[in-house]
Amino acid sequence: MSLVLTEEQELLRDTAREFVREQAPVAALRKLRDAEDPIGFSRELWSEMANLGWSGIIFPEEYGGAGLGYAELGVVMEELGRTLVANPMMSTVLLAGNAIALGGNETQKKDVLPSVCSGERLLAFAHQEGSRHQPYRVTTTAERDTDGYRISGEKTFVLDGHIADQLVVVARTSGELRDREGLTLFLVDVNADGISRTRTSMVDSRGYANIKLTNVSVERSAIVGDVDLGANVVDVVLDRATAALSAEMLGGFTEAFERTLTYLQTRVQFGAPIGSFQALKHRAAIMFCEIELSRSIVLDTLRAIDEDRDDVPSRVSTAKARCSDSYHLIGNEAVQMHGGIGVTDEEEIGFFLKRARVSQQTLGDAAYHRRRFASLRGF
Amino acid sequence: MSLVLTEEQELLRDTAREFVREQAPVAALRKLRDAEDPIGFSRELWSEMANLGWSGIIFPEEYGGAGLGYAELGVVMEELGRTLVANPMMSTVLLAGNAIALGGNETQKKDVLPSVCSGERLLAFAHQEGSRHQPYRVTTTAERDTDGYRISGEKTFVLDGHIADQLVVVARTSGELRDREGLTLFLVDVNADGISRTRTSMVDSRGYANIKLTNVSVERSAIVGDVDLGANVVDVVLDRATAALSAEMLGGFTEAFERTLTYLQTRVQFGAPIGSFQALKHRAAIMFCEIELSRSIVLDTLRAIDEDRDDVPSRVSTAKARCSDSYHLIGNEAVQMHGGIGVTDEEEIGFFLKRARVSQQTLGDAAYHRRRFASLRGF
Amino acid sequence: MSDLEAFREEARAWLESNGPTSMHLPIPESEVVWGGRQEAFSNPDSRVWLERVSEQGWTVPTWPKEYGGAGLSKAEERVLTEEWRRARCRPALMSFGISMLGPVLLEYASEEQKREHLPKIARGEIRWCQGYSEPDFGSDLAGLQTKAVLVDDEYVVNGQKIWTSYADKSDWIFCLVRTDPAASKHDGISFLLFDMASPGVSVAPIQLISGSSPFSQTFFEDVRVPKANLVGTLNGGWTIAKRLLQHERAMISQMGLGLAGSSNQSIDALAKEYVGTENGQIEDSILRDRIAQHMMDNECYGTSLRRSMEEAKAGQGPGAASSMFKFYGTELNKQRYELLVSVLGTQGLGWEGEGFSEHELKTTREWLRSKGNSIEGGTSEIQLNIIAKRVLGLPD
Amino acid sequence: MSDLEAFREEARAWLESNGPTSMHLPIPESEVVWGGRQEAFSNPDSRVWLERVSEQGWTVPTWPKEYGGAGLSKAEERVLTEEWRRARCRPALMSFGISMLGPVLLEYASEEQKREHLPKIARGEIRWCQGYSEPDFGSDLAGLQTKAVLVDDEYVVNGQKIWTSYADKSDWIFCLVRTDPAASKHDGISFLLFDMASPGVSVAPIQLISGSSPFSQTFFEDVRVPKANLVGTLNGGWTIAKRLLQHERAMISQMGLGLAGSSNQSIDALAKEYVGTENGQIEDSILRDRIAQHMMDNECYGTSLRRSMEEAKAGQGPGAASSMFKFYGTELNKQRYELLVSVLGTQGLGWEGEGFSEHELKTTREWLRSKGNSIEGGTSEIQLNIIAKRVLGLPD
Repeated sequence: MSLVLTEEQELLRDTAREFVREQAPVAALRKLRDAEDPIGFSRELWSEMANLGWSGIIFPEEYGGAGLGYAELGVVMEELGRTLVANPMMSTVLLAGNAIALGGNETQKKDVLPSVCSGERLLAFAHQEGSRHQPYRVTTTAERDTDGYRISGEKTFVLDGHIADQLVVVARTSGELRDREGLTLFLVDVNADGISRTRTSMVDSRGYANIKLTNVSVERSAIVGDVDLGANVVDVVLDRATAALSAEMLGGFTEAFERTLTYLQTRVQFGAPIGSFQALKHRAAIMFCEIELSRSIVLDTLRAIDEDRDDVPSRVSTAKARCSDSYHLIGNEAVQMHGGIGVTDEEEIGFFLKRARVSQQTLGDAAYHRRRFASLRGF
Repeated sequence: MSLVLTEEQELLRDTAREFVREQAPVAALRKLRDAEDPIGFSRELWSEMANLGWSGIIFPEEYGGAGLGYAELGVVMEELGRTLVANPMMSTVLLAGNAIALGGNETQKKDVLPSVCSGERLLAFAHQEGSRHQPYRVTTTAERDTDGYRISGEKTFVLDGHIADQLVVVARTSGELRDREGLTLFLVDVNADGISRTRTSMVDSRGYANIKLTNVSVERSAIVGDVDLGANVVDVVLDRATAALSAEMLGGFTEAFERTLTYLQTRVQFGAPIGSFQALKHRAAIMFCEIELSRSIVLDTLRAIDEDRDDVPSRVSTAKARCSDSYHLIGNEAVQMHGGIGVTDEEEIGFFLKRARVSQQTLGDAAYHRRRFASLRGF
Repeated sequence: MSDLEAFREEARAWLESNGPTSMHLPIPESEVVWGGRQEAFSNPDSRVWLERVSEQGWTVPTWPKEYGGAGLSKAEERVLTEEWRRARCRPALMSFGISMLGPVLLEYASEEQKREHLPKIARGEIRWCQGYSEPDFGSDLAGLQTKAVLVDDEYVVNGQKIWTSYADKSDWIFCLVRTDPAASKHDGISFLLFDMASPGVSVAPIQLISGSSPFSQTFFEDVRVPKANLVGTLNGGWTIAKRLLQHERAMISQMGLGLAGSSNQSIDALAKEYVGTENGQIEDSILRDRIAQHMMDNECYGTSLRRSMEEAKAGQGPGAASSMFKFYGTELNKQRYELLVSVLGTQGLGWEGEGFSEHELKTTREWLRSKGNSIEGGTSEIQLNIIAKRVLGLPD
Repeated sequence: MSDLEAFREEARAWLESNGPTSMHLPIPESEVVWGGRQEAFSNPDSRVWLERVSEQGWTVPTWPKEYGGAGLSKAEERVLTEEWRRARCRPALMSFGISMLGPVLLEYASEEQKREHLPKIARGEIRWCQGYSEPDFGSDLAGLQTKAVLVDDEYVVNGQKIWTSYADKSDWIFCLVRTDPAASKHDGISFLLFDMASPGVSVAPIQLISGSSPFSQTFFEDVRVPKANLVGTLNGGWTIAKRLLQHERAMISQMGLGLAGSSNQSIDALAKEYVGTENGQIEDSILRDRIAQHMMDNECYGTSLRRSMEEAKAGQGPGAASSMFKFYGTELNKQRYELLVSVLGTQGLGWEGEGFSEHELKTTREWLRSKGNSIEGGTSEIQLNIIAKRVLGLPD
């Protein structure tokens, strides 16, 4: 599959770009933040995104989706990243929605996916525990009960967990703390007894929650996929979500870089645009190279998923490690090159720095993915 | 102890600088290299250095030394580093000589040290095995025998091992491969039966050897220090030699930097000295900062030894890690900034790059010393 | 016993009997005393402590006694600092008057100006702010356009400053103004002092990405300043301005040392707690390596500060060293916070409210605040320019 | 079956029946064929192989048939490359004539010049070298001072070049000369071809830090060159020169991919061997991390090269991409060798003789040689300048 966008993909990109510029510029995120919006994103906007087909972009048409691929999803994610649009794509579509689409049975898919595609239902993936991404490190337990299971544990950093209608909870049904085997996924209604949710307010102004589950009763029908073999679903879900996140990050640092370039061209000091100073020129040129390499790996990773290639896991880790490092570099350089104005809340560039740091940490930072890459390659 | 040189130390520095500039400029190393000198350094020069008191600078006066401290030694090492003087200070004085001075008994000291101080006797420290510095990883064995011990094993990267009169061999008398306990030091004559030496020709044009010991018989009187407790001596010897090496490296990259500055000021391209281009200016300024920090830690580490401070090990590791990184950075930047001429054999700057890489690897690279620092600090 | 040892005993005894326990370290941010008319002394003991210390002349120990100091030698000052640390006493007063303005007044001001301003700085009566940067002249400071025109023995000041630290809490400002628009840019600048309560001065705080607002925009509209408030010579202010910047850089440099900071725990201890250990080592070996490197760099930086002081004492040392310390210290501080955020993981990215400890939230805010370190007080790029030119002698 | 598939079968069949086993990969350095009058064909099969391949026009597959090529389309060329790799056949000819000079002759030369030079390049009869840099004009290439003065229908060339790759082994040179000293520096340069056997040409090899001498200084003393050997217009050589540099950069960029190199083993395999493993992982976790990062960067670089080719085909892509690839590729190659030396430890620092394997010694030499990568063909600094100006549009 070529790394050059097809005409259809270019059209999708242009539509998406125009949509986010008009409907969801960075100012929209600031507004949500300053209003301390209880949801953290605009449900109206999400409805419109659903109408554009984005919420179902990767889901089969039989469930109300568009039946497109990750190449197309990536185009949309990149544009969403450009203006830092707060939206439930990650939580509802790529994490929990994908868990149902990839692991769920026909009943679950028919129940959940159409309402996800229509933008009505919101989901969250209750997976992480503690302060870092360690996919198999799960202490939340699901114990057999007469009718089904009882789930107890504490989940952190659950994207949109505060507003989701349903959760996909990753719990341990057997095995030791870090075992790959022994994980099981459950589809749980947020109103179930024993669930308490605390919204956490984070620097990127998006919505996250800590979720505590205390003896939450679920029936056997809540199981997504096979008991004890949840990691088979989790691995694929995480790879796809991570690829999508990398595309979002690519959009973010591309935009931050372009804004910085404009600033370098227009800000005058010592009688000349600061972009004429060689030290800044070289740093900008180096950033350009990093962005180009990042774009290549993101595009190829998305296509690897669409082609169902064997190298998806190592490509995903390469993309996430590189995009984490690129966003880190560019987020910091962008602020530094903006000078004093760059550290003010009024200037939007700081929003990119903040999003950079959170997305770096989300689904594993660069060091995590380098370790994973090394393991995948057998060293 | 102040980090500012005393008047006496300044005098010593001036003498040393003048001496090496006149007697042992970089051209002298080139000459030794091109002549494929079997020794690898000038014995006449070493005699003169002995006459100046350098070979005995750290040894007590009763053994023919000058009884000075590491602050003074560092002054000399730095100047030796400035012109990349090939010399047996590390092998004969700081490693093997120090092993005798710190671990040997009175008989051994009286036998060895005066002839070291006079410049007549050359020693080598046969310690490393394999391709990296791992102080306790010793497979060379010394087995009890009726009269003493029989030593067998293969040592690599033995500084001046090809020309030394005597070796201090680190061998395992008990314990497992990586145990700190179970090491014993032996003073061995190079003419003993069972010793074979291969000089290895390395990029920095200094003299090293691989040494094979096959059932080498030694008497009990050859033991330096206590049986099985050799690590107590090895640790101190390595710390002191590493501090001295750091001082030598400091001299090397300071000189490489100053030569590069001169080149930046004089080489004209595009109608201006290349040192007027801001990108190069900033890189030079950053190197300056790294050098200043390196100088501070080297000076303090030498004084920590003289003051017998508790933080000697962590200071030594800090100094070596930093000097390794600085020499690496400056060695590479110096060549790059010299442009085409920098990669020719005719220009001397390449000799610094070569020495940089070997000294980085000698006695543990930066990553090794960061690990050691972390362990020393309990994390 | 040497004089110095006698002084040490004296200082120790005084601190023991005069330093109330409530004035021991650590000091919560809310109790830091900056002085000035608005100072509220949220802990009443701190007012007493400031009075006692300034009575001794020890807020500015090396200044002459007639200006509120104690006339100590450098050596005595070091002894005093050591004893202060030993007694774990809090600083009695934080002040730009002490760290930045005072030294240049001592060097450049008239006797009358010294007698007027220095004692009030020493006693914390007047809090000063700095009128340097302007919106279009940040790194290019000397391009400043705020004008002062002499009318009837008064300078009439018009213009706008930005990045004025704590302008809203300060009583007086030391301000760079253009007094000769026709001269070349470095030669038409003067150094003026005036009261922030003067008619025509207004202040608008600037919110930073960290959420705090330590800086302001400051506007001057026909502000009338007595002629006597000019420091140094008319149009000769750039020399004073540069010297003051050196003092500012020296002050900022201290940050790199990773002083107590927000946390009582060191990075390695935090990493053990948040990341976990294996055989006593931080479990994530990459993080362990980065922490070791940072700690080493930090210690080398501290050793360099010490060497620089010793060299200054010995009359050596590079004159532009303050630029090196400013550059390296602020970069180190930024690195330190990046590392802290890495250690805390998602817990290091909270903004407010539930789910995060106070210390975690503070770390996040300080991480964001640290991004300004390499911009304020002269950007890292400006410091590198200065080093290249003044220290390395590279051509323009 | 599509035409392309038909071509694939044809190519596969030809390679199978014409590619002798002795001409399979790997290829020892001593057996690489550069062609030209001095070519010794140390392996006699390589002469036959070159003859067969050039007979097919496959040394320069996309060149028109009349100039010695096969007139293949880009798509056919890709198929041929794939089949070549599949058959593990060696390249028949390495040549600056093919990678650098040929493309600009095709674009700028007269019909007569093309017919004269291109077939000889295609058949490996004439080996070319590049007369660009001069001792005082390296990065500032356009400042070059070698002069050519027209006397009786001949250019008389005087001057000195440096960094002429394999000047001592080449037959002809493509050379930048100043033909109008009065014009601005870019406007007085011409592109001249001449025989290295001409009277007045002399060559002095330069020894590098790696011990090898791939470059020379080249001296011209009243060298007489027929007027017909001027390519393009008089004084219009700079345009040709720049285009040729793009081809040179594209050629050098390939190095970043860490192609076979000296070692058949990948860095991770070497690390396992030299450093050891623990639970199947490289024992030194810092080295493991650096290797992973390098491999990832390398793969991203390869993917970027592929994207660039696809974009070029689609008529998109940044024009100055060759500068990015030149910069990044050479930096990657240097990093690769630093990593290899780190992996080999003290065994990676041998110069010659006993105690080191052939592969170890070769790694050391190549590590040193790699330092020139970011200098030759335009320094990294020059590439960054080009990117900043041409791609990012930053002002001068």
